[in-house]
Amino acid sequence: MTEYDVRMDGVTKRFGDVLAVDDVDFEIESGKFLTLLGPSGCGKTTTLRMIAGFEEPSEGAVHIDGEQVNDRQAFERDTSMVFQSYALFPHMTVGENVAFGLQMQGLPGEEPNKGALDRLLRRDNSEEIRERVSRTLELVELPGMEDRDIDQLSGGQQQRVALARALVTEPTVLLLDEPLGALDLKLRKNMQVELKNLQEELGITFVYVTHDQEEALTMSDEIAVMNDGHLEQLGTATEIYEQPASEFVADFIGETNLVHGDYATVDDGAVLESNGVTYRVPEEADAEGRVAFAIRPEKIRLGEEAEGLPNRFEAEVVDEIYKGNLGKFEVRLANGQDLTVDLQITDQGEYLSVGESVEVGWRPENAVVLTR
Amino acid sequence: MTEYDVRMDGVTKRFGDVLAVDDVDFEIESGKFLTLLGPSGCGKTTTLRMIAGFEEPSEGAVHIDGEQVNDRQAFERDTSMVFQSYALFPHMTVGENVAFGLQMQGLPGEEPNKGALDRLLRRDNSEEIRERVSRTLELVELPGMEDRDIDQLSGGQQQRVALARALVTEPTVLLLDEPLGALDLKLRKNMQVELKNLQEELGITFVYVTHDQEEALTMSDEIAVMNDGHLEQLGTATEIYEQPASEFVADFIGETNLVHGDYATVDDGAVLESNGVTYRVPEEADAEGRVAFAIRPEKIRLGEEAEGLPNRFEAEVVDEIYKGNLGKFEVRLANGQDLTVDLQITDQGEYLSVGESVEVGWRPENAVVLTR
Amino acid sequence: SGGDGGDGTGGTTTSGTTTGTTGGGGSAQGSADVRAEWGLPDLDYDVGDSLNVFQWTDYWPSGTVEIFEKAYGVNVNVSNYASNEEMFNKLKAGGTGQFDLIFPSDYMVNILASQGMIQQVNLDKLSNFDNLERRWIDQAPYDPDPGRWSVPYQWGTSGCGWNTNMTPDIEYPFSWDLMWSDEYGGQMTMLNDMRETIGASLKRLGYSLNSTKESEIQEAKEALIEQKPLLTTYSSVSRDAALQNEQASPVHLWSGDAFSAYWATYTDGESPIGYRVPKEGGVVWVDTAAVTKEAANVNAAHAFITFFLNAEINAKISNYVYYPTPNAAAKEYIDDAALNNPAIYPPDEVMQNLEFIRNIGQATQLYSEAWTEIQNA
Amino acid sequence: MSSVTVSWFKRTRSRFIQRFGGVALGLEAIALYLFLYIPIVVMIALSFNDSQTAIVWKGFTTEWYSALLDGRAIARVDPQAAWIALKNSLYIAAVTVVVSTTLGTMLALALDRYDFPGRSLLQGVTFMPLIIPSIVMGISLLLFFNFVGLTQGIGTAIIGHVAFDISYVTVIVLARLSSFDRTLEEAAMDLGARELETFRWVTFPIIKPGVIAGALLAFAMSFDDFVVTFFIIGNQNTLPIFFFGMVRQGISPGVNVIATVILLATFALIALAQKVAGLTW
Amino acid sequence: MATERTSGGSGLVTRVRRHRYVGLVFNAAPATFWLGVFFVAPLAVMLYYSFGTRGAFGTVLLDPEHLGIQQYAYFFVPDGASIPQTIWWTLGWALGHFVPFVPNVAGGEPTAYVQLLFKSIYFGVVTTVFAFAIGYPMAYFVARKAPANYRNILVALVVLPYWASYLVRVYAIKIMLAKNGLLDNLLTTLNIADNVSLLYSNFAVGFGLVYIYVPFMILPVYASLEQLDTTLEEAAMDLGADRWDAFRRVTLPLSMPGVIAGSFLVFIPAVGAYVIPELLGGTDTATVGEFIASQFGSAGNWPLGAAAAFILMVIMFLGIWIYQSRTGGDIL
Ligand SMILES: Nc1ncnc2c1ncn2[C@@H]1O[C@H](COP(=O)(O)OP(=O)(O)OP(=O)(O)O)[C@@H](O)[C@H]1O
Ligand SMILES: Nc1ncnc2c1ncn2[C@@H]1O[C@H](COP(=O)(O)OP(=O)(O)OP(=O)(O)O)[C@@H](O)[C@H]1O
Ligand SMILES: NCCCCNCCCN
Ligand SMILES: [Mg+2]
Ligand SMILES: [Mg+2]
Repeated sequence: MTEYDVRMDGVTKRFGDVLAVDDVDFEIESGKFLTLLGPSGCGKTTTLRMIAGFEEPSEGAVHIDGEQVNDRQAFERDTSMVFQSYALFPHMTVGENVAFGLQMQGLPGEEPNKGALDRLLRRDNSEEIRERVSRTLELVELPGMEDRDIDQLSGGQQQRVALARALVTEPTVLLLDEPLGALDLKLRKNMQVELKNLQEELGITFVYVTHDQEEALTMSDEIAVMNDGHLEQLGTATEIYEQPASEFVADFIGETNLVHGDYATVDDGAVLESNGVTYRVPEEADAEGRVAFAIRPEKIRLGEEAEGLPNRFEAEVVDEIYKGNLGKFEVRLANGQDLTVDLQITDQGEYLSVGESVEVGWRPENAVVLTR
Repeated sequence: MTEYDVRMDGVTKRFGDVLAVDDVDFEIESGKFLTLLGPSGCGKTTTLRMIAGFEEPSEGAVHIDGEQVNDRQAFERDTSMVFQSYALFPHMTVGENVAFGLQMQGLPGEEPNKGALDRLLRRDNSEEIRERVSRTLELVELPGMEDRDIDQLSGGQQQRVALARALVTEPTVLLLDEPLGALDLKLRKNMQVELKNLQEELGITFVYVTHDQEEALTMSDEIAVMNDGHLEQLGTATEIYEQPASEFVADFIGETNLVHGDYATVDDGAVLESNGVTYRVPEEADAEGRVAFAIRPEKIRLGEEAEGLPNRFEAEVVDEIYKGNLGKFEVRLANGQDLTVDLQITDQGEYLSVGESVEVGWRPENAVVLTR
Repeated sequence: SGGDGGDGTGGTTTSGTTTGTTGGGGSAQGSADVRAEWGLPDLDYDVGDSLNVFQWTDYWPSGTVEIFEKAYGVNVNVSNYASNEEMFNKLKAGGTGQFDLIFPSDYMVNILASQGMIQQVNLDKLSNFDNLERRWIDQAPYDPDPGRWSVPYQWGTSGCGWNTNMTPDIEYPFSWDLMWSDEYGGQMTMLNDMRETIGASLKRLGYSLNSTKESEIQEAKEALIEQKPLLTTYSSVSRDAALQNEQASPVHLWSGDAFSAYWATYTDGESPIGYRVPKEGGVVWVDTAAVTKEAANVNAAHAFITFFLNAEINAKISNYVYYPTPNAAAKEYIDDAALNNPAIYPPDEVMQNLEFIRNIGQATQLYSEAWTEIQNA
Repeated sequence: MSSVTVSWFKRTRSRFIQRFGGVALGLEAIALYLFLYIPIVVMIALSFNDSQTAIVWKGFTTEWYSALLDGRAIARVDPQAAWIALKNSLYIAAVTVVVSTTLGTMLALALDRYDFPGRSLLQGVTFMPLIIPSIVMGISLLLFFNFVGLTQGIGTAIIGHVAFDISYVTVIVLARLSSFDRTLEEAAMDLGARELETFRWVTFPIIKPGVIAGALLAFAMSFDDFVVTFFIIGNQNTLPIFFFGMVRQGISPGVNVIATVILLATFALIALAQKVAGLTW
Repeated sequence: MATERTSGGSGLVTRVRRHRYVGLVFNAAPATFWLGVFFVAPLAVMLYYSFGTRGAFGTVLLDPEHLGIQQYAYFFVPDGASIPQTIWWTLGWALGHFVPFVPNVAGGEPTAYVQLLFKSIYFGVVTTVFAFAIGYPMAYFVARKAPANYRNILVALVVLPYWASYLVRVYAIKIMLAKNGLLDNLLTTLNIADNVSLLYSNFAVGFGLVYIYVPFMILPVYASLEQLDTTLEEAAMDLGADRWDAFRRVTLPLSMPGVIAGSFLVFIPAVGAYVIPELLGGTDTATVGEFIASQFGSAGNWPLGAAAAFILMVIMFLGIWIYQSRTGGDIL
């Protein structure tokens, strides 16, 4: 066993003129949960499909479990995929769906001489297969559902069957392409938790595709943010959220206030001048000239809490949106700069209204300077 | 002009055995934004369709603009509907779609002698119609798109055309049935803001159907929460969120911690005993015996902040989910009661971890006692 | 409708039971009992086990072929046609090998022979050839010399039939004008047969029905086009049923069909059906059996000819189709009512007025074109 | 403005449609169903008519059916010939279905799965037999067989039937394939199935209803074909050809009886096919 | 664990097996061969024959001196007419004949065959119009008005006769229309007409064509109506359209694909019909289909028949091509 289950090595994929994946490098440690996150069309699915073996890279190499697998076909790779549409075989029962992979593998050790033709002519249903199917169905909390038809299942149950079918062959890597995309919000949240638990329990490597940043933050050990075919940033959820490497990442993950201006170092740190206002920002080695800094709405303090903070300004509330658990305020600084501030409503009634004057402030450490 | 644009008066609708809408009463003030909110199948669409004139009430009366309209057909009512599926006419261009309503009305005052037959034989394309179509398309930020085909538009653009088509006839009431349901999250959020702005700008009465509570909280002047055909609660967003009238409402809107127990009044207020723990709760006239109280996750304080609060308990963190802007903690009290606590991450790095002991507390005023 | 020359086409396959104990040659095959029952000869040649026959629609009573099949152990496949032209073109299209035995009328025998589509009959294989009346053998202008190409099967005339229930006022003698009279518009039919129908028109105009003059043919064509609106359809098949069921009258048809209808409606010594050849005269014809050029079962074809030349069989057929038989030996089994009916066996003075249709060579083209135009007018 | 001004004309028209539209359409539909079924019912009824002429009702008899069972002719219609024609029809249809379903399904797969130069041409040629008048197809085959010197018979009929049935099968299977979710195949491969296994266990079972529907239609088209067969079958008969000859001779009780039997036999066959196919779907 | 299955033999075999066109050739070749040899080649032979000349007694002369376009000329050009005259006569006649109130201003008539062609097309159009007129309301009823749980049965009832032999159904019509048949008796009883012979007439042919082909109209129209989103109609009414306007402006145009498909499915076989006019028609109902058939039957003029068949086919394709290029739509 190598340290890395999956390694992408300068992988590029072109469809005709379209550059779908552009020189992507990453490695996934055995047993980790990696999420590919990015907007629609950024190449997430294509990346996953190259790992699964449905697409061949135009350039670069895909390694699984230490071996270069570029010219192995899907059925020769030790990965399993959970499709967004589930892709359950509609003409088979739950049990048959889950058993399919085992039967196709011809269950090594059992009836070893069976050739492809044999398997073609009949599917086998030995005791061992039955056993493993039933165990896997228990794992996904569908015990005893073997004989159900697929169309008798709810969306969430189908999701679990798809999972069971992928898990039963005990793949080295499980690939999941927006597996929860078709579920409604409530179910989706539940399944997020369950999936994460399952992954921790089984210790299987997960490569998970989503365009939902909240999902990514909640579930992943590591997140690979993709944009337009290339990898923008690779890191843990906290790294990605709190230390975004680019404006794209800052903007794509969570909400943020971006302020563009001129960066300069001063005695006791660094500042950014924008529109006549000087903001204190953390020092950033690469920064120079026109850059930006990002400050999250929940990191901005209002009123008394803003007192004594290095960045502190008079502002006016120009819009408010009530969200129940929090209030979202649009405040305008004297220089016309608009900032969004999130205020958790920790006590009933506590609220600001449009037109009110208010002090805003934040710690420079809570902001990030972005050079690209 | 009457004060109320729409009034539902004991309206009931049965489909065979199914009681889809059950004795619903409400009124919508002119120019207000009312949202019908509730789980799937609770009767929202049916209510809306009775206002539009697609369904006749089995009992009760629908009033629009002061007139009882029960036996007016849809085309005789001064309402316009925006459908979830948009229901754009696929065989017409954007301009033709928007012009349709004007053509059908025969533009009163213009070409007054033209009979129905005339219009039937040729579509009319008078200057005024062209003018109004183009103005309305500008309003929804699709200027000059008259000649586009419907299938050349993105989902968001189609949504705007549907809106323009409904607005162009200047209806008294605009009815919207989950108009954003088919859009993705980002677009949906943008459109929420735009719709709300448009409504305020035009001063048209909106009746808006959604099952998304966040959307309802963000947009509405008033929210009518429906459940199983009947009206559970009618009120402003704050009323609904902070003073839910029932467990159903508390649970359906936002996240909440529900604790069941026995209510009792004591000298200086009221308490609820549950599982050996006594919680201080606000007094509630109707309450007696076994009831419940609800406390929102963001209203619970942790650590030092909990000090000195009337409700204050030792707890252990049993789960944590990182959401970027906030941490979601599952804490367990000594009596086994689990509570969800939301903590806004106002400073980088600040965080709790699983297993840690922590104090939790909240003000009784922040909880609500629910008798049903 | 006016279209295809072959209503009744496509025929029906009568056939079935190979009773034949498949055995050696000659009469060893088939059932001697059946042969004895009908007085059929044993044959001294190997008949083979199948035979493809192309025959006019409804030209023998059902069961006839089965007797042959049983007697000689041959499986017979029969297809039907409704006009000589249809039969001819079917052979052209599919090859003469499709059928062994066909039943062309007089002029068509000549055409087929000249086109090399039939072969000579081997008289040695026909032990009862002499059953035929001499006149049908000696006076067969259509049968090319030398040799013998065809064996007469039945003969008859073409004329007009009527049903007095529909048209009580028709009285013989009448002219071909009958078929052009407005009075019967919408209830008449003419034969769906190029030479017959153009022939009738020629006769009415006083020309020979074998005219090769373009102008005469044109004139006949115009007359037929003029007549068209008066007709319900052109048809050569089930004319007996049409008369009998009062679906058409008067009807241009072959004599046998008229008498089928006559006898079917015959009660208390009378029948509403009448038949006559108009006074200008008309067609006398003889349908014959011929063996195709590429016949695969030449012996079986000869066996079948021998079969229908048999007096009893031939009479059985004649008594069913009500056509006069050319078979002298058969006459003793023929119903007297038929034999004595001058409309079936016309007296000589009538015969003198009648003409055979003849092979008129290249002029056939003129007829074909006229016929196509008539049908599509 | 308080309510939309709607012309009296429109309001009344709309009310009128609302009130009577459904009924009027219903009556029209009933009339059309009668139009479709009355002739057939009358035809069947008259097959029990105790009359030689078969048109005017003279009384009830099952005489014609006993005649049929005994193999006796019914007013010139020879049951023996009908059985042989039936046998030929079944034989031709059976062979045609097997060949055309196989070839048609394969062609559909090729058209669905591959993009290649000439694809739209091939697709056009595939659809052509469906839109070309039958008579053109029959004539061209007749001339072709004549040209190459093939003797016409059952064999040439089968060739012709396959030529048009391929199109029916292909079109139907293509429709099925267009709704086929290709990720199912990927899922199978991902689970270790090779190409043939994937086809055997996933692709085929899922498109099977389409294949069966195509086969059923192909059967019906072959079994019922008259025009093409008429020109290319030589001296043989199929049921439609036999029947065409009968019908041209006019209306007779025998034709009614045979027609009724054909009708019931076809329905029985279809019912059976549906049942068998239904079980395997 | 690594339980991969390795593919045997990597080299040439694998590469060939994996080549993109292997599956294509394997799957497409047999049917392509069949269609090429037994469909396309026969059409080519037919085209070839159509340039031949008929000899006496139906022989076909295909030697160079007899090859030419004479059949087409014979088909299109009236005796002694020049090309412009032919066109003028044909157009003038067609206008005068089929367009109400327009007299035939041309000085002559087109050939009988062109007239026949027009007549067949006219039959096709009339059949299509009738099939639409009676089929559309019924399809609408089944798709929209009938209770949903009866819908499948109602559709099945439309399809059912289609499974019954086509000839049996034509025969049934023949019985209906025969003299003294059901319709005759009905008309007599109702005192509308007496003893009318409905069979063997244009009426009978039209009746038969509509009877046989109306399901081909109903089914596609039903399919397009059934999948049509009813909220579109509601949207129209919401915007001020009354029920008729909503139908006329929204439902009808959106069901047009079904109507068009149905129209082609009815029109094509109706124009080429051979069996129905043959069995139900009288002396004046000849159609191109019958004409072509008779050229191969009693008339024995193969080249002319082949030319007519080719002309018929070209006209069909022209119609479809014009439709498709104007709308970009597919008919099937
Ligand atoms: N088979 C293909 N042929 C041509 N272009 C393709 C193909 N598959 C993907 N692409 C293109 O490659 C780019 C990346 O596609 P991909 O499906 O990987 O995006 P994605 O990140 O999964 O997006 P989504 O979130 O919408 O699923 C897109 O521009 C897409 O249009
Ligand atoms: N035409 C109908 N016939 C019978 N039952 C109906 C009909 N329309 C609605 N119902 C039933 O009435 C109830 C309310 O339906 P309605 O469509 O109003 O719910 P909803 O709140 O809009 O739900 P959703 O959020 O899923 O759209 C449901 O139980 C539904 O099944
Ligand atoms: N029903 C069979 C009638 C045969 C008549 N043959 C006549 C040929 C005349 N040319
Ligand atoms: Mg994707
Ligand atoms: Mg709804």
